[in-house]
Amino acid sequence: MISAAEAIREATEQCLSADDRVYMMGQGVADPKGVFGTTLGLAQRFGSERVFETPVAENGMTGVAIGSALMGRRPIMVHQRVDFAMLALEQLLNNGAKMHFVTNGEHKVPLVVRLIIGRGWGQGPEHSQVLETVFASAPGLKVIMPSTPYDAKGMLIAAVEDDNPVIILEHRWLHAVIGHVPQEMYRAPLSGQNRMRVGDDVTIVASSFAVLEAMEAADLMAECGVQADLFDLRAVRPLDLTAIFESVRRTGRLIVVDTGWKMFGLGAEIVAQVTEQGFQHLRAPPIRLGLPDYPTPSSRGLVGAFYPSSQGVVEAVGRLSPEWIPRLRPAIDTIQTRRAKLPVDAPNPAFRGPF
Amino acid sequence: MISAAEAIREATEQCLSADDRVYMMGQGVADPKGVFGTTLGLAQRFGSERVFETPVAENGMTGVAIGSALMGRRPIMVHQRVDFAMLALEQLLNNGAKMHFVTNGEHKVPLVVRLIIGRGWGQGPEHSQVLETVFASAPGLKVIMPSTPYDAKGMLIAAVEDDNPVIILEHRWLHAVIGHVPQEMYRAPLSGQNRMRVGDDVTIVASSFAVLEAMEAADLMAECGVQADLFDLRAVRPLDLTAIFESVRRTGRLIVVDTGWKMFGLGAEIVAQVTEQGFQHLRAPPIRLGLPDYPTPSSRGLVGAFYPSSQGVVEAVGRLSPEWIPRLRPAIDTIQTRRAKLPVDAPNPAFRGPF
Amino acid sequence: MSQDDVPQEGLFFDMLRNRRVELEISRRYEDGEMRCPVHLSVGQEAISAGVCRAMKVGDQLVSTHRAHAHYLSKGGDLKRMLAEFHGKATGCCGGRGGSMHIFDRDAGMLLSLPIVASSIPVAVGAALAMKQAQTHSVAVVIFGDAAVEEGVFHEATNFAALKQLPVVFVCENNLFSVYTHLNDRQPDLPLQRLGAAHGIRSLTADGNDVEAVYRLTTEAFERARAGGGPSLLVFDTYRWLEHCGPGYDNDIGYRTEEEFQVWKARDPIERTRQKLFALGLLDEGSEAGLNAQIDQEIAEAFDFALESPLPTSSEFQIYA
Amino acid sequence: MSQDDVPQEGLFFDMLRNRRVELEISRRYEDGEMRCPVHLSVGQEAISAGVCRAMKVGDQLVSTHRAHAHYLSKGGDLKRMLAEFHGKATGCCGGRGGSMHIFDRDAGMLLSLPIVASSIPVAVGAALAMKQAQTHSVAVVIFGDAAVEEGVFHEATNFAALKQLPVVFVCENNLFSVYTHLNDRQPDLPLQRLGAAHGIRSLTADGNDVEAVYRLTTEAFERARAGGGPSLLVFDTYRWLEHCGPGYDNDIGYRTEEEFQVWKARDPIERTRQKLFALGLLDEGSEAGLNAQIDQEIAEAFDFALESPLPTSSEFQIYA
Ligand SMILES: Cc1ncc(C[n+]2csc(CCOP(=O)(O)OP(=O)(O)O)c2C)c(N)n1
Ligand SMILES: Cc1ncc(C[n+]2csc(CCOP(=O)(O)OP(=O)(O)O)c2C)c(N)n1
Ligand SMILES: [Mg+2]
Ligand SMILES: [Mg+2]
Repeated sequence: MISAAEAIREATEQCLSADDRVYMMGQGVADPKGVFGTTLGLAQRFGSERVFETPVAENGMTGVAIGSALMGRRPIMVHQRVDFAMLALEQLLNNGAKMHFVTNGEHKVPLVVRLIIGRGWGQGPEHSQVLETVFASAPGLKVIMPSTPYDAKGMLIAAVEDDNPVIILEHRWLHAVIGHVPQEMYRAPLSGQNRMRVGDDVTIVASSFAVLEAMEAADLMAECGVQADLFDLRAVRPLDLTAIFESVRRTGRLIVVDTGWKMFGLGAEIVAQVTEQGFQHLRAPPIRLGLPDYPTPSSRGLVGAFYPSSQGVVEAVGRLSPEWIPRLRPAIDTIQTRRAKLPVDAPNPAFRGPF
Repeated sequence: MISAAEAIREATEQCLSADDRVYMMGQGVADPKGVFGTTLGLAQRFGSERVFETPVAENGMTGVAIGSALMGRRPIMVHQRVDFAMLALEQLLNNGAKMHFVTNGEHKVPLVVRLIIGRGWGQGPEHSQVLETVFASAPGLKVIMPSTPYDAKGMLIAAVEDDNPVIILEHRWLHAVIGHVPQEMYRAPLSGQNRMRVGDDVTIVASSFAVLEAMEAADLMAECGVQADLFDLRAVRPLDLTAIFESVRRTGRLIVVDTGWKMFGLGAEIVAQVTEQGFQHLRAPPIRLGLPDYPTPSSRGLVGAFYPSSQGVVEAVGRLSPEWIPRLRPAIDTIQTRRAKLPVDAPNPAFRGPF
Repeated sequence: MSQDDVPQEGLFFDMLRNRRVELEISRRYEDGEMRCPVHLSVGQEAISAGVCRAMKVGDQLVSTHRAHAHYLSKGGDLKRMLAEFHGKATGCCGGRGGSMHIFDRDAGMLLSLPIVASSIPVAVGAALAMKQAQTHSVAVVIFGDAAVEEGVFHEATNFAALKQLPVVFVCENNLFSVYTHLNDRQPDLPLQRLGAAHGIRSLTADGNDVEAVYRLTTEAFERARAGGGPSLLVFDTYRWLEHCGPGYDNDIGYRTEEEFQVWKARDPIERTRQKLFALGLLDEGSEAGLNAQIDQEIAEAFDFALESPLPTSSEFQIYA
Repeated sequence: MSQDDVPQEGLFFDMLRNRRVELEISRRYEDGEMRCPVHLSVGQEAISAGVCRAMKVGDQLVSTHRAHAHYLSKGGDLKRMLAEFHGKATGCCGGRGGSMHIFDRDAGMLLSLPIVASSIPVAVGAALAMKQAQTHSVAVVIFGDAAVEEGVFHEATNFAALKQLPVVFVCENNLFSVYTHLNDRQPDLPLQRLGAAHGIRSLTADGNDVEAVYRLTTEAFERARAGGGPSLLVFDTYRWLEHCGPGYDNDIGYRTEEEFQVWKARDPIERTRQKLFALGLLDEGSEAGLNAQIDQEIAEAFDFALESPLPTSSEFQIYA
């Protein structure tokens, strides 16, 4: 049982060991904090040719990574926040995503870009964006959002071995999650969902940190006799929703819980596809949860209303089937009791910032 | 009756005359071609302090525009292609979109950015992107896609007078469209749709150039006895779909025709909202049309299959109501006859490139 | 500029106030009431003091993640700043921005932005507006040594030079970007070279000598105001505390205690203090008075921040 | 380098071939069979010829929207290039890219990109890969005078200098970005200054003197191969035809016929031709032979392009 942060470090170490074309660069990858611990010791072990700091120049360094990838190297880039990659979108969405297509399949861009999603401790609107649909909008990119330590390792290894540019959206609040992670160098597929819970009452699809909220909701609802079929989306592009279509056929009810903005979010595409594919099975209009239509506020007075929560998931289930509302009351009570003990702006009470 | 390009020029001239805080900058705004004719003569009339060329530095110049807007100027920026603005997304999505929010409503960013959507004549994958959902994903931006000469002028004037950053996605193939455009300085609202045709059989929502395709389809279907309720979306953000909800309540059928990619496109959000709001009125699953999941190919051998067409719209209506398929045959025949005479990669047969 | 034109006591006071404010922030940070990142400028106070004292009403300041000292020196309101750090409705952004988005129209603090170098073209745009409106004001942008690595720095300086805009670029070179030394990010050359390449008058001075900072910036502002175009000023200095947060971090291995001690010996405040003592402009009594005055302001401001209400999210508007 | 080491005839042939190919493209463009933008290099041939002749197998070339001459000089296949312009399946990108995405693995043409300056960091990345793989190859990136205005040029050159990568930056300065003169975009300073600021050896030579181009680049490549790091080479030249498309456009008002005539008198091909005549390396007979050879290649290549099939969109794969 190790944390996702350790799992990421282990995956990177194994990739660097296994293939000397793999190298890693980014701001902080060789510093004493090692990108929240995920790169610690790697520069020492593999040397500064394989693991190195870069200038603060996201666009240029992304181009450098792509150029080296075209020549057969396998770069892993890291940005400490998704937000910083906004400077590199031309490189990623054009040269990264389109190169294979435009060269008639000749060029490959085996690039991995780890982008960390910030949250909490007042870091505010420009250090906590998710932007998953911005990346997902580009045909040619792969975009993944692992939520478990198992996937954090296995999908990273698969991404490094994949011949396409893979964007990993890695939630900072998931780094601390502990889970079973095999020691060997295994791969987890870069598409398809994980089924986190099996049920026939309602299909819930969540991604990244929202999976934890949905899990808490699903566990408590199960105690109330409402069984959710819960999916961790994992992979945003390519987007294979076959399992979800199947689930909705059974449950007739769909809730999508996004980690990013709801408007023009992942949920829109998922709801649209499910409606197109399984319209006749839907018993109620699907519900999307996600961030409201404004930037992340800094104050702890404001973030409570900003982030979707397990309570919101339970309430959404109640909206889908009002007859269950009384039954779901204990779930909401439990959540409220638990939450009252937790800080609204930190992953746990021990967290004392600054980031 | 003037072209949309002339309408844009006229609107800009009136804005520059009416308010000396308005200025215009961009690559080509003062050159002999005047951004496809849309800025011709303005530098001569208003001088190089008001209308000027810039270095080729989209990110920096966008920051400059924002800084001047914070100080009360009202810049109009132009990029000859949407694609070039990919370099400026950090400025637009952070400083442009979030400034008003983050300063607790104190700062305003009265910025207009005209982005021209390229198409055809083999210009390929990096000169013909639409990226409407990338812009629309950011709360705080306004995003519009005028399709008529009337809106081209009226929405530009409204955008210049608006105190928010407004992104105008302006399709190059619409520049040549002729229409009625009042001479005076009028405003067209920056939200809400235009109803282009009234009908009870199917609701069609199209944006930008796709409106022309949808209109051709709707006109010909009307002759076949299928009456479409056709909306020109016009405004992507804020997105007020009230009229469309009302329409779907009547028709029970929805088709969305995007000018950009279908995956994670506008259609996803529209279908999701319509499903959420009017689920019980839908008689069939909504259909989305848009660009397929690959970059724009250059060759005329490939673009035919790439762009959604009026024929595709008619066929989609047939999929919604298979019983109408025989009736719709003449519409498809007419379209095919017409199309056979038109180039697949140019707005009209006289077009001889290069752009 | 004669010796008399330098507001020695004002500069000293600014630095002292910044130091005492930030040390108090550092001390109280553990309480967990300031729940946002803080980037302290302890050790770097000479730059903000020297630059901001040289500014006039109407001039606009643009800053980065490390904005506290800039804001306070520019005449910012300590109460509104601390309230912002506490996430309170009375903060300068109503709690929406936190420490990295300090903004205050009244103080002439146009904005500060946490994305490295993102603010630089915005300042150039402010200068363009000033030129268009013929205000004879100046825009000033302060940024770190990493910001010049971002392309947008070059795009902005090129345009400022091309149009000869009234903007002064101030680089606080503290040798590090987070824990990464300049030598891991740039060839070993003086930072001024980068402004010079764009045709911008580029000068440097000791960033721990507040008088030198003040003189250089005053001259650059006068030049800009007279239509003489932009300047780049590079001031070398050193951050005493960790990159982000309240503590010291010389132990974690990215820099040495020796290096820190060398720079500590160049403490800009102590240097000015000794000068003022020598000039007879300060004695132990008046110094104690200043400290008391500042500490009282600090105490009151913290009280204000702690007592202010949290904002509520009921009336968000994203559009003007 | 002695006079003998310069492959005079090869350089002349390259330039001549480029010129005749592009004039034929220009002549045939009206037919409407090449349905894509074309950015011709007529008048600028000395740079591509001089640079590419100095390259070796394994070296990689990276280019822009104005890539034809670069591609052909680098040993590109005229048939595959023209087929690409005709949108044919036999084109070097199978018709997917058009004229602004010329790419050819066999020719060592790593890529060309239509977004200004976007290719510059990619070339630096190729050089990084070469250094990592210890191949002793060199990456070369050719770009225009506008590309240095994009921030990414600076980000890329800084990194190349920092890591002393084997990359040569070649700037074709033809004074214009589309119809906008350098003076409307940058302060009036030599372009080399920008490389120098990043600690990169930066030199210039007459871009219409193919021998000068060849000598300077040969030396820069040798230096890079020997681990001496990057160079920036600036070559002044002039584009004779319109920015994009087949025609002349001195009449539309962004430049004067006189300016054009001055540059036309410096025709790089005519200069070399006279030199070869004087050296006895060329006479009217052999020249006619070259022209005939080239014209035959051109005719065959156009036939190939015209006869090749259009691609079909049945089997698109966006993933490798
Ligand atoms: C575009 C971008 N990249 C990375 C970061 C992360 N970051 C925050 S502060 C900082 C250090 C910047 O160093 P410098 O400009 O020298 O300022 P200093 O912190 O030393 O005052 C970095 C890299 C960021 N905020 N923005
Ligand atoms: C980022 C970006 N901005 C604008 C353009 C439009 N554009 C295409 S070619 C060109 C001219 C570039 O000039 P230069 O680099 O000097 O090359 P030249 O055409 O003179 O060879 C411009 C501005 C573009 N392709 N990419
Ligand atoms: Mg620094
Ligand atoms: Mg040029």
